[in-house]
Amino acid sequence: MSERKITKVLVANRGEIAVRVIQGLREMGVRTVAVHSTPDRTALHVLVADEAYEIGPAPAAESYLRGDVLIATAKACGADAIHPGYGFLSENAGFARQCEAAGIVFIGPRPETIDLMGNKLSARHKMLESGVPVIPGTEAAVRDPEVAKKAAAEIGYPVLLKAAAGGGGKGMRVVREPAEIDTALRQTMGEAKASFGDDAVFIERYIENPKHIEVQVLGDGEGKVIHLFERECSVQRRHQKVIEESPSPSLTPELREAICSAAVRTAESVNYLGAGTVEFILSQDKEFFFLEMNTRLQVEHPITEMVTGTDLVRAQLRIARGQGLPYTQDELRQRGWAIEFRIYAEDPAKNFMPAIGRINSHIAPSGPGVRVDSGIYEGFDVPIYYDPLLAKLIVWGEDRPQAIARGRRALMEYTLHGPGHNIPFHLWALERPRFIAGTYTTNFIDERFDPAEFQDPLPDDDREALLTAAALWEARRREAVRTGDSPASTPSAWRLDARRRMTGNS
Amino acid sequence: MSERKITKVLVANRGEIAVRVIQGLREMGVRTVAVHSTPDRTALHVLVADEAYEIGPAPAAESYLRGDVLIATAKACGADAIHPGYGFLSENAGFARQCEAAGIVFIGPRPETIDLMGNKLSARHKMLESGVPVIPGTEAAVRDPEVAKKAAAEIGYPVLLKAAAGGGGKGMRVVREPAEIDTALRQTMGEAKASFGDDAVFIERYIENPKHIEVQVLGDGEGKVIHLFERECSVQRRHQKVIEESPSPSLTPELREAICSAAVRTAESVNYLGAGTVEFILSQDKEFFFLEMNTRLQVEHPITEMVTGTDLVRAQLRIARGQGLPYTQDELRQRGWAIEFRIYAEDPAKNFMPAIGRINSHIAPSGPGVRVDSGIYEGFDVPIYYDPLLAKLIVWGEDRPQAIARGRRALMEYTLHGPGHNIPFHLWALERPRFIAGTYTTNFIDERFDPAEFQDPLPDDDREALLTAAALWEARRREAVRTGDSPASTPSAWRLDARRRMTGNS
Amino acid sequence: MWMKKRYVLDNGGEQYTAEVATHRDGRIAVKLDDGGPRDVDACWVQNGRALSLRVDGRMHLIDLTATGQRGGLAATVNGRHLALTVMDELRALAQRSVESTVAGGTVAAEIPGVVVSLAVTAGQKVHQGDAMLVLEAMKMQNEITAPVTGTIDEIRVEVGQSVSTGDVMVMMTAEVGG
Amino acid sequence: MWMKKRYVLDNGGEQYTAEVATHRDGRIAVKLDDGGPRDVDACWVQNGRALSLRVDGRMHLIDLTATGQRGGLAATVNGRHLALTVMDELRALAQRSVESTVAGGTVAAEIPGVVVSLAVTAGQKVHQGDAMLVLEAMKMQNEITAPVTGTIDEIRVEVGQSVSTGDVMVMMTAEVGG
Repeated sequence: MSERKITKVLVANRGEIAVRVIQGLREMGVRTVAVHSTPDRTALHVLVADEAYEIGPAPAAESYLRGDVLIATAKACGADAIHPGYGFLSENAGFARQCEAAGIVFIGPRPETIDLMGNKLSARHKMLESGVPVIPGTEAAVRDPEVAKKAAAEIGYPVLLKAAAGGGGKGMRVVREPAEIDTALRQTMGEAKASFGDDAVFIERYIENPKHIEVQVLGDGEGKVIHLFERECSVQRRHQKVIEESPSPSLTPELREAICSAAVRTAESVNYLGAGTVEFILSQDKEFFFLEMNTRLQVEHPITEMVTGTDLVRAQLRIARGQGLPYTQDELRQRGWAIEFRIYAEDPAKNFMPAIGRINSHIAPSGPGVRVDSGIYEGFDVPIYYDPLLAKLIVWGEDRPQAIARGRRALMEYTLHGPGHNIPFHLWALERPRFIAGTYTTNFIDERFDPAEFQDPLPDDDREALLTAAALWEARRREAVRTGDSPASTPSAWRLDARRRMTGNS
Repeated sequence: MSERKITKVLVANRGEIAVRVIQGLREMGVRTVAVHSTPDRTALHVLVADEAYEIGPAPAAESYLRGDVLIATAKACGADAIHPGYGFLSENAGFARQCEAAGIVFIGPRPETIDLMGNKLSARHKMLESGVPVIPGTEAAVRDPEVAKKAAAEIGYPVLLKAAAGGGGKGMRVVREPAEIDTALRQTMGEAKASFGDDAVFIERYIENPKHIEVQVLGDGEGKVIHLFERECSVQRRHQKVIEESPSPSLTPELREAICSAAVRTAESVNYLGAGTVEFILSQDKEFFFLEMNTRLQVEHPITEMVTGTDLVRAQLRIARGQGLPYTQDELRQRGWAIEFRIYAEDPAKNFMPAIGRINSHIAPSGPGVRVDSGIYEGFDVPIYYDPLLAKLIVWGEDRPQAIARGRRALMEYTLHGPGHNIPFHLWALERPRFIAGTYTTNFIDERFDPAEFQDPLPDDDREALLTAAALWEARRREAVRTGDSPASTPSAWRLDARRRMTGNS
Repeated sequence: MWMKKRYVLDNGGEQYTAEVATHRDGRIAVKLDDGGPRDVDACWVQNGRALSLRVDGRMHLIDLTATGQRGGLAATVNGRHLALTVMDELRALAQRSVESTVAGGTVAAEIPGVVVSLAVTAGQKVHQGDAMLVLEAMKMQNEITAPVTGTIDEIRVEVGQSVSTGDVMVMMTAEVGG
Repeated sequence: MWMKKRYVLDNGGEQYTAEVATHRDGRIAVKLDDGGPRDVDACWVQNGRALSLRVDGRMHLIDLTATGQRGGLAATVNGRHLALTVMDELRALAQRSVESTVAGGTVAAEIPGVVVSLAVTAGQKVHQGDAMLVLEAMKMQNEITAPVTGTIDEIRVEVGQSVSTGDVMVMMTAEVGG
């Protein structure tokens, strides 16, 4: 493959992933172009880019999903390539084709690959051909409730309804009995239409209590494919990942070898170009089935980077430039253990309902083994229009117990005030015996999570400290109102006096 | 060695190292106790500890150096062990002995080892015995200028005057001709007395344009010693390290093997217990000489952690508990490249003069390959009494060019307002051809650094943006004064209007 | 010479009384309703956004932020996030008397969104947890369930309608003893 | 309807004039002394501590903090840290006239410390860079050198004396043409 010049890249995304891609490109000396909807003018990815252009109003369909505007913007500012991030147009073959036609490099796989893998049915066929195990299910899209009921009866309940064009956990529903099919099909089709513009849904056997294992792959588009080992992403709510780890605590070396080989076979079957992820479902009796292939960078890619000592954005750019794979399979080793915690603006105590609002405080944790990929800053207003992912906390440890302990330490250090968020959920999860043992499955949250546990009484120490602090806060506030001082400046006298008292000099 | 219970540790230090040690201990389930001088009541290490006690007034000699008070505090609160960090009492054999006598574990080597290595002359003798190469020099302390002149003449100019009890680059002076000896000896003895309470100075041959290479070692105190490879610390000002990297760009695999073996031999010769660093000087013709052994955790230990995938505080605690070495030599590999930038409160344009003041802004960089070990927070007043190290930025990359590019990216992202600091110096250093080539020596700053380069005109773009921003700042300030609004809240109207204009809707 | 002030702190319905006494010489003593007075060493840090407290050597770092509501305070302590309301004693008294007379409730939108379906009608009986409507927000369909068992009095929204945070969507009366 | 204001910006002695024009409709135009007026898209971010500027699509993020001095402003742009003074035109004019009449200077402590030695005496001639005294601060001995070539007028400190930031330690007159 001949080398292609890429010196300026338009990042067709927002939030933490746009920031991370910009950071990676900048480190390679590439000029970075951000795009944004109207309310995202002050979003972090816009602030940190070299250039930024507005592409439309708030709704994604009128901004981040406007392929024509993105390509016109790239042409106008002289960008050689577009990095799509994840979500939005990252798995849109039509957009990839339009880029190609406009002479702009689409940093991702070939459009045919996106087409093939983006449709769950064609992907299934390809896997059957290549000898990669798949879950039993319908071979065609289903729209009619009666047809759906018939298919479900054949497959056997419980079944899973899935948007054919879906991804990222959206547009999926479990159905346990025929009576639920009608509503579930309507809702799933509605979400599929709203999210992906395509209401095709298909039905497959629902594996009870499975684990979600996925394998990171890189392909050079000329037949060479390597894998960067697995990630386990079984902690999910509403079918969306919340905590991911690498390695998986569920794999023996033999099973790891088998599942990574299957992933390489999957990518080889389409002569894969770029970075991709092959997702598998692992049953309780350690059978694994192909779930889908995500033909893009994954939210949880940092845990792979930390364990393998790689940089996947750099790898993507090198491959897009036609410089081939940056690593050989032999060079790659898993070292230590990494866990990612997705920090969402949502209320875990209210069924993970999304939250919005201004970020009043954001002091991210730091120190050994801690990485934070953030899309926010103090004073930023989290908009309602997009995914509520604020930041990702990634921790690395020498082994799994250290990674868990470090995660706990970093989550306790994390200061985040403003919209509700799920840090309390993460701390809860890290204390569950099933999580600590590594035996949790995708039903972990549904089965184990009880919001009432957040209302557990505080230890006496903490409760007293909290009440004391609240009373002192109120005393300070009233003093500030009375004197006209800003609250931050008044209490220095207290500090001095308290100090004097401690040393016994008063 | 029998195992010793350590469940509560008093950290006898302050600043970033106390914070890092507390983080590490907490991750191991150990209860942490901070100590502080009067003005350090609000220092970060005090805020993040489980318990904290005041140990005396501001001067270190009356607080952090008061071994008796530290031991009494540890006894009173039930701490099993004391972690000394670096500096202060970390290399004080008397203190280590007092801990032992009080039944408190000193997390560090045996007092005899500290004694032997803490005195440069006895360390020299030991190395000569063990066949580790040393620099030619006096075998006894020198106090009389005439004796000093005679010794220097024998060794041959230039010579180096060094405080026998020194460390951390303090108490050293180069003398190039006999006329300078008088003043230099007086000043060095003065600093030695003030810093270490001992004015003994000795004289050795000054190696021109050397590199500073050091090797991290761990010993179990029962004869087993392993090394965690080298660090290069040649970027120094006033003989104090400013930037460190690992691996060293100056070592061939053969030289690495030789120097790491010499370090292991050094540690073996004293049956070393705990974490230590053997420092070498590397001449232009790739000869290396033993410089000294630091019998404690080093400021720059994080670059070793990132390259080898280890946790040195965890290793220290395990060894102190009598659980032996946590790694075998075979398991340890260097992966990628790490660079540490010490963020000092100092003015590089004014000969690196220390600075003090309140931290008005501190937004540390984050994202892939970035670690920040910080001892500060927004609103903290940097006190005058202690070392001006505010934080350390450590970056890791797949290779040296990526680590440099990442360092540059992270330094550009680093927001730090308040006291003057040396981030501009680091950015300057990363652009020097000698640094990029890896051929810099310990004279890098003296020879290459010209503060005038900081006054280089800004690129036109940046200059215009800066002036525009300053004018808008002033306009906002005056508007705020007029309306009584706080400056932060007024400009939202501008934002809205600017946005309207961009979309052409006005 | 001690100056005393008393506050009532409400944490999800549980109320505590705290008495803050400040001495002319700068000492602070805090008395909680279930304990004796206690000397505290308190320092505001992080530009006044957090309080560092020492009680018998034990350190507590409490992040505090005012919320929009009157007396509302969001606090974080050791990774636990809590919403508090700080009141003086009079207001606490007034609030208690109001609560005891109200037997119904409203279901308001917690987030702006669009109503995509309704599963109940006015007059209908519902059990706690029953689905009432689906609200689409942030690309997710959120099922809104009945907070208590009782009767629907009024549906204030229609399918397709946009709602803002705080908009009342359903009014209902709780079943006595339900 | 444009409202205009003019400011003088001093960056280490170099002065620039900036004219900020705000239109009733919210537009902002900035004119620097060496260029034409320019529309800017400006947003205050990070709680008003930084300004995000867009000029022809190019983004600039400028951190700004007031320093203690009158009109003093610390700014960071692309990793470059600068100290600016913002003045109105009158003050700039006044400052220029004062500077031109002063031919000497003072050497003040940049940091609190203790004078540990003196190398010069009143009346002595010194060259720029000559050692004048040693100030111990933060455990380091800092050599203070002559800022210009000239004559020492007065030594205002003694060995052993503590000095605070801004305390004048030495007064000197610069050599004409030196």
